[in-house]
Amino acid sequence: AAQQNSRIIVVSHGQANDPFWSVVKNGVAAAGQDMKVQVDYRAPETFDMVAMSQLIDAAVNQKPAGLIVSIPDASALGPSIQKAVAAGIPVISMNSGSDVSKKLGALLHVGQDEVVAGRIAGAKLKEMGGKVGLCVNQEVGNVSLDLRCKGFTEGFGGKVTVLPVTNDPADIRAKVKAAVAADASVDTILALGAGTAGEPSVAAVKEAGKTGAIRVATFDMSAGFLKSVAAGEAVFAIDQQQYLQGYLPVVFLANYAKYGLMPGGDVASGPNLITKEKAAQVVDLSAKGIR
Amino acid sequence: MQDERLRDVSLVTKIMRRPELGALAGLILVAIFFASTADASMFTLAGIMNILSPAAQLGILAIAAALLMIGGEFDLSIGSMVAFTGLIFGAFLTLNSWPLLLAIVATFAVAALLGGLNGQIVIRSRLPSFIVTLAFLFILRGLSLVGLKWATGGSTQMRGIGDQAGEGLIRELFSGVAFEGVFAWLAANDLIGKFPNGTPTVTGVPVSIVWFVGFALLATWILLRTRAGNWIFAAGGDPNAARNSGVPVDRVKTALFMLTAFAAALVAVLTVLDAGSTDARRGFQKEFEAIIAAVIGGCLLTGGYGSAIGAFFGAIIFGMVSIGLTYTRFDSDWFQVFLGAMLLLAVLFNNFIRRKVTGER
Amino acid sequence: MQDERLRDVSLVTKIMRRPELGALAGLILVAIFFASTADASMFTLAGIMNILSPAAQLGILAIAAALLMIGGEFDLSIGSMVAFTGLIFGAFLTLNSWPLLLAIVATFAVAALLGGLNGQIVIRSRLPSFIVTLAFLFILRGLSLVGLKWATGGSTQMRGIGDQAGEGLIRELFSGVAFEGVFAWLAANDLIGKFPNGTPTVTGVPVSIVWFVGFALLATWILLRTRAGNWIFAAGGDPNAARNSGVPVDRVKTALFMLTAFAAALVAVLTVLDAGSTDARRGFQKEFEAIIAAVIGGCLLTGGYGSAIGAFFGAIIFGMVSIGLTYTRFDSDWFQVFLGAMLLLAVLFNNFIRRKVTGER
Amino acid sequence: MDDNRTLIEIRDLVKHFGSVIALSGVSLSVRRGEVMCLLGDNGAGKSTLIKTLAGVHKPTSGDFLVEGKPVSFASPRDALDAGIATVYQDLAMIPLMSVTRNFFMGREPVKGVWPFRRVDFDHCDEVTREEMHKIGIDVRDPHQAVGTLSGGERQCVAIARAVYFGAKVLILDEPTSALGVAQTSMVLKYIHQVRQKGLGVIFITHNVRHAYAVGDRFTVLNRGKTLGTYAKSDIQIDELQNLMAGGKELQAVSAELGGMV
Amino acid sequence: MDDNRTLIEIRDLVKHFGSVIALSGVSLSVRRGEVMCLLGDNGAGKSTLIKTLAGVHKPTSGDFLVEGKPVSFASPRDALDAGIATVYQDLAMIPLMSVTRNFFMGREPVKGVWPFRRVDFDHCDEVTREEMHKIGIDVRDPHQAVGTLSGGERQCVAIARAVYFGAKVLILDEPTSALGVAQTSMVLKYIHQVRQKGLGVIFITHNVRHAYAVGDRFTVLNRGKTLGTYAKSDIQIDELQNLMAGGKELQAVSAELGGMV
Ligand SMILES: Nc1ncnc2c1ncn2[C@@H]1O[C@H](COP(=O)(O)OP(=O)(O)OP(=O)(O)O)[C@@H](O)[C@H]1O
Ligand SMILES: Nc1ncnc2c1ncn2[C@@H]1O[C@H](COP(=O)(O)OP(=O)(O)OP(=O)(O)O)[C@@H](O)[C@H]1O
Ligand SMILES: [Mg+2]
Ligand SMILES: [Mg+2]
Repeated sequence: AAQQNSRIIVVSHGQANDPFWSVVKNGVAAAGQDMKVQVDYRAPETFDMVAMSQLIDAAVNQKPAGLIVSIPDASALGPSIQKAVAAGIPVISMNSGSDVSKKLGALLHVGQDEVVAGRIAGAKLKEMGGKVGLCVNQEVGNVSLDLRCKGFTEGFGGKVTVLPVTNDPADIRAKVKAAVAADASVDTILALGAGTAGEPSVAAVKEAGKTGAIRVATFDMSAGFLKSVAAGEAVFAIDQQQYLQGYLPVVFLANYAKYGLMPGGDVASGPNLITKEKAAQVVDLSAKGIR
Repeated sequence: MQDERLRDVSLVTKIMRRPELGALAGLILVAIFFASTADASMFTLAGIMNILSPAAQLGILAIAAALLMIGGEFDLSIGSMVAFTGLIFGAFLTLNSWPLLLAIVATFAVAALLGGLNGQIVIRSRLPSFIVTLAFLFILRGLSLVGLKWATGGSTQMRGIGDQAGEGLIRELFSGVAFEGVFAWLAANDLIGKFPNGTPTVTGVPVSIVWFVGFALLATWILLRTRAGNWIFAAGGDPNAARNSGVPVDRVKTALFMLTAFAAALVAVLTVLDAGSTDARRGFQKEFEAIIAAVIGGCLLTGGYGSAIGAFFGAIIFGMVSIGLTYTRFDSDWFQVFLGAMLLLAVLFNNFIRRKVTGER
Repeated sequence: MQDERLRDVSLVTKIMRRPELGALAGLILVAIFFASTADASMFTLAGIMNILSPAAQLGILAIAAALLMIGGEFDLSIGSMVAFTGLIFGAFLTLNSWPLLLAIVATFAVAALLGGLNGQIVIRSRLPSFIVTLAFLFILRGLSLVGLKWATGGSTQMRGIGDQAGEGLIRELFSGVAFEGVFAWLAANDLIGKFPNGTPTVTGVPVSIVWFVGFALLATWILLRTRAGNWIFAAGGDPNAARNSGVPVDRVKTALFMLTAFAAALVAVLTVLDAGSTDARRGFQKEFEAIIAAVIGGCLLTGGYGSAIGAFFGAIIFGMVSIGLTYTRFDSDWFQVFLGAMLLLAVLFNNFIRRKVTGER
Repeated sequence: MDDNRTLIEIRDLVKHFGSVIALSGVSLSVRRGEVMCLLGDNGAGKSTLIKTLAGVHKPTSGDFLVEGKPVSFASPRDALDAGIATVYQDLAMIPLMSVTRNFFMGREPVKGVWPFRRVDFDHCDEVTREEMHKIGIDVRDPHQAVGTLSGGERQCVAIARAVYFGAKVLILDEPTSALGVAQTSMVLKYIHQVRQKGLGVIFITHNVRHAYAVGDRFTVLNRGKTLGTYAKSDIQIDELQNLMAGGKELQAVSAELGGMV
Repeated sequence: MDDNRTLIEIRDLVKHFGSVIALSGVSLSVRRGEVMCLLGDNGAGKSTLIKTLAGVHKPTSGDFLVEGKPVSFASPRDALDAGIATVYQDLAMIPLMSVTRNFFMGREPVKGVWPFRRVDFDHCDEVTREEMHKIGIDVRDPHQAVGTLSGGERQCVAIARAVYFGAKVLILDEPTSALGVAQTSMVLKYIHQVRQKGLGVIFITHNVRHAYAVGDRFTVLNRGKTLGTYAKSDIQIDELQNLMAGGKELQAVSAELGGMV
């Protein structure tokens, strides 16, 4: 039972094989080691709010020392989170849900709202001269990705088309090529994942002979995309520093369990635009799944 | 009327020979595995309810899918149907502000209509249902997205449905927990666990579980005891032979497609009322999981053989494996490896036991 | 030897009766649809190559899946197999620093081994291949994630594989484009489009397309002209009857499972060399799309009937529909609705034409 | 009651399957209390003809009258409802289903009131066992899957079923082909009984002795056409045998084997 | 060459299917140039017995010798390789495949050298058409699916195939049951020819005349046991008929129907 008390469970909405979330998970694992606490990372197999609320219930049953959750849907997850609070488990929310975190009884929120990040990226791309944009979405219907597109549209101001694609690089490349061939006025592409959608988008623009004419940016980071940024084939990557979204809550909860310490306000982990100047430095960290 | 060419068989053999019960062996194996590796809280009352909740939602779909599979067809659109009927239901409540009962009835009606459409296309075109319902998988998923954006003015998530639904008897039939009195009494007498603040850890049986069990019993009764059940087996076993013997195969199949759509709508209503929201990804890949559960439960993909109780156990196995791993210490990166291995083991074991017991080659 | 009880049939009827060519009608319909609604750039040389590249990768899987389906089995693990063999291949190149040829051969060997394992489990346990390969779907997908993280020290993407592969004849067999000379000459003579800087918009035929066409021809030849082909039809049509007639059904099925795994490995090598990297989500749901393409191409899910050329056209239809919509002006939210509707229309049309032509009921 | 009423009549029936012409103009009638034997070579079109009568196939052209009224069956269920019960050559059984369930398939007796209406399986088991016993087969277990029965046992289930549900016309497509001596006698006796009850029977067989034993009239098909219809009084057994073979030369073979065929 | 060499011998063969005892100790032998008729009531176990000989089922216990050597077939392919060709009662045909492909299934003749080795389908079509013609069936189109053939036509394909590939022993399970008069004569003639070539034949039938016409010895099965084996010289046709019916009382029925069965 003593060992159980030092256990911290993370329940997120992102699958373990999602490049973005695997970095969060790495942060969780590193914090677990650093703080010498047992950490468990759980997520449903698809973007599934019903399954996620059940995972939170399962976590509550195990009476952990702390619970870390992402809250992409307050309606669906609220009751389960409130149940955890009622069971006396300290809860920290991360990534999404900054607006409802307090209301549901979480102690703190660590992360960056997707809409805000999208807005910042949109504004930046608008500033670079973009007029007609393409939002390459590799998982339409995943609310957090949809929100990124939404934020982008708001910040960008110009015309934005959502391009739904699959996870397959060949498919993404072909669709991006088709989209820029069909509409020659496209001058901006925002991909919603660096490794999945970003790299093939860069390749597609290159194959279409429009490198430079079309600005490509992406959410999150991958070593390949950062190299493109460094080479000037892409403009920037938006870094939420999601490693911290995994790392910090564990540290906070561990200290809370030990000493009852907890920061007084929410922590914003991003956004952070990685442009040509910074790209080269972070390539290696990205390849290791830290950024 | 005993025949000298019939060896005596034990009662165990007779029981295990029933397709209904084969999956039980797999379930027991999986339960033993978790009992020895997982956190003890998994098999507390709260833990079991926690396993049964996802199993119930999957199971309702799986039982309908099993009936349809026995009838010789597939429905790949049930996952999308959950999302679509969830949207419809949400729209009826929030946009039209219909009372709950009307919204539920209307949702079921729409589902039945869509199921009937699926069935009619399959029957009239004589195309494989796989491809027809696959088209509907895409169409309904796409319509859910379009509809959600239209209904919410651009978001893929519709919230606040729970508040619109109001309270009342109808609501209690489709959300929350049942038998609250019993559990309150149990908690008061310290027979089940309580939270520090005095409420029991389990306040009742989630209604979805009650629906699940009820639906399994009903489906079993239909399959084994009614005329419709005989027709389902016949339609799936050999549609030509069945037709030649006077079974109205087309009507049976259409009814089954309506049933799966109906089950999807039921799950949609249950989850939407439970979660209070719906989004474009609801029910994603549930068609797949439902077929898995039905097959674990012993249904033949080629039709004509299987059982509802098998699908019932199949859904519980699937639910137990997928929730159970979170109670163990395994790294979640290994989740899929374990899920696959456990499924394979469960099915192999159930197969092995059955063959041992019945003395099949 | 003409019989008076045989009506004369036209050549068209005779041709359309072949399962190979039914899907052609659907393809033509889809092409007409896009020709009238899509941007003209879709049917330029570059546009066509752009459609064929993803179709080729899907098609290689679809043809293998079709053969396996004709042989009466499914392989749901091919998508995960693409990810897993991609990882293996990448690891051989970057971690072991093996030469390209050795890495490719070793990758194929691992794939064949895994395929054989799939087959042996299916045959020995007599479980449906659906459930066995489903377990491998999860297991291989999970192993890909674990393996990638292990190999890269924490990332889900392995990169730099392209650089490790080096240049040379072997590389050219598996990546880049073929017939570059021809296209350069065509561009020089202004027969095909050029970029402002003078390079042709299409520098050659992507090798994956060449593999696709070659594989389709080979598979067709095997099915229609060889002993193995006859055995595949027999094993899928009625395994008992086939076994009773002396067909080594188990060997045929094992070989087919190895073939699908092999096709997955081929796609993995092609895409990894093409993209220069691999990640944990490669090939996601490709098993599903491969089965769709095979079914569009006229394969029966119950086995014993179908063709490789049908799957070939099926993959092109699927590719054309999914890429083609980006050339049109339709709101992308409607993408899935269109995808579903077009698939349904293509299959219905192909069915309608065939029935019309052959005078079936 | 007019005992000689015509139950079924067809005129100039034509049936094509794609490019194959299976029936090219067949006429036939069956009266009450009569056994009409349908004879003919392999592939002559006998099964196709009776499947058309049973509502399985729709005729390409031609008239079909039941008790004088033109009918067009949309499905075998319609034919069953019109009182035509059929034993198909390929038996129309579901191998994976039990003997009882096959026996009553499509005609299950129910008990209870609606939401609780259910099939009376105890009664079904009993009837099945009884009817099978009558025909000379002891069913070990009426829940045994039909797929595990021997060829002859399966045939008996199909026959017993048709006889049990036969109302006006009983159509039997080579019912005796897989049967042993005892079962064959039983079936011929059944046919005789059924005729005496006033039903019409269409009996297809390749065994001239069986045909001659129970038949009243004989219609011979050849390559999709009627060769002719003969009353029993008009034709001798060896003439009939020759007609059945489509007039092929049998002498050589028969002689060689001692005329035992 | 010892013309009387025993080709197949089984002793005390037992076969259980789960709780069903299909064979409970059967002994039998077949010699070169001999037609051994296997007779017995429906469900007696004849098909189970020959399926065991053909490698489809593995015996539960008992000895099985081919040319004096004990064998244990792992699959029907082993039996075929040992020269035992079988016509199964359920025919072992694939309905969706063409006549030619079914005819040569498992034994396709190939031409060309390895990577280009292919089946010689022209030759196959020709052989199929020829063999079917010999048995009295004109195949309209050898590419027609077997599923569209009539019952008798299908039976002929199975028989022609077995005869064509038969090497030492030919096993025929009720081959004549679905055949017309002409085709039946043809098959009986075939059996006669095959015997003269020195093969052993096991012939299962319910028609005592067919059995008596070509059989040299008769083994009667009853409820999974051998009732006895009789040489043709030792038994009369009506005795045989009584044995076949498992000694059931046939007098009443036969009398009623004029002894025509
Ligand atoms: N796979 C099986 N499982 C269970 N019982 C079986 C199986 N196969 C055959 N039997 C039983 O074994 C007995 C013998 O069957 P078999 O097919 O050998 O009879 P048969 O002599 O060929 O009869 P028929 O003349 O009617 O063809 C039958 O009663 C049948 O029900
Ligand atoms: N669905 C079909 N498609 C094409 N041809 C068919 C079809 N059904 C039957 N035929 C053909 O029609 C002809 C008549 O077949 P049918 O089954 O009626 O013969 P039959 O008289 O019953 O013969 P048997 O005595 O051998 O059973 C056969 O040559 C057969 O090949
Ligand atoms: Mg017939
Ligand atoms: Mg038999």
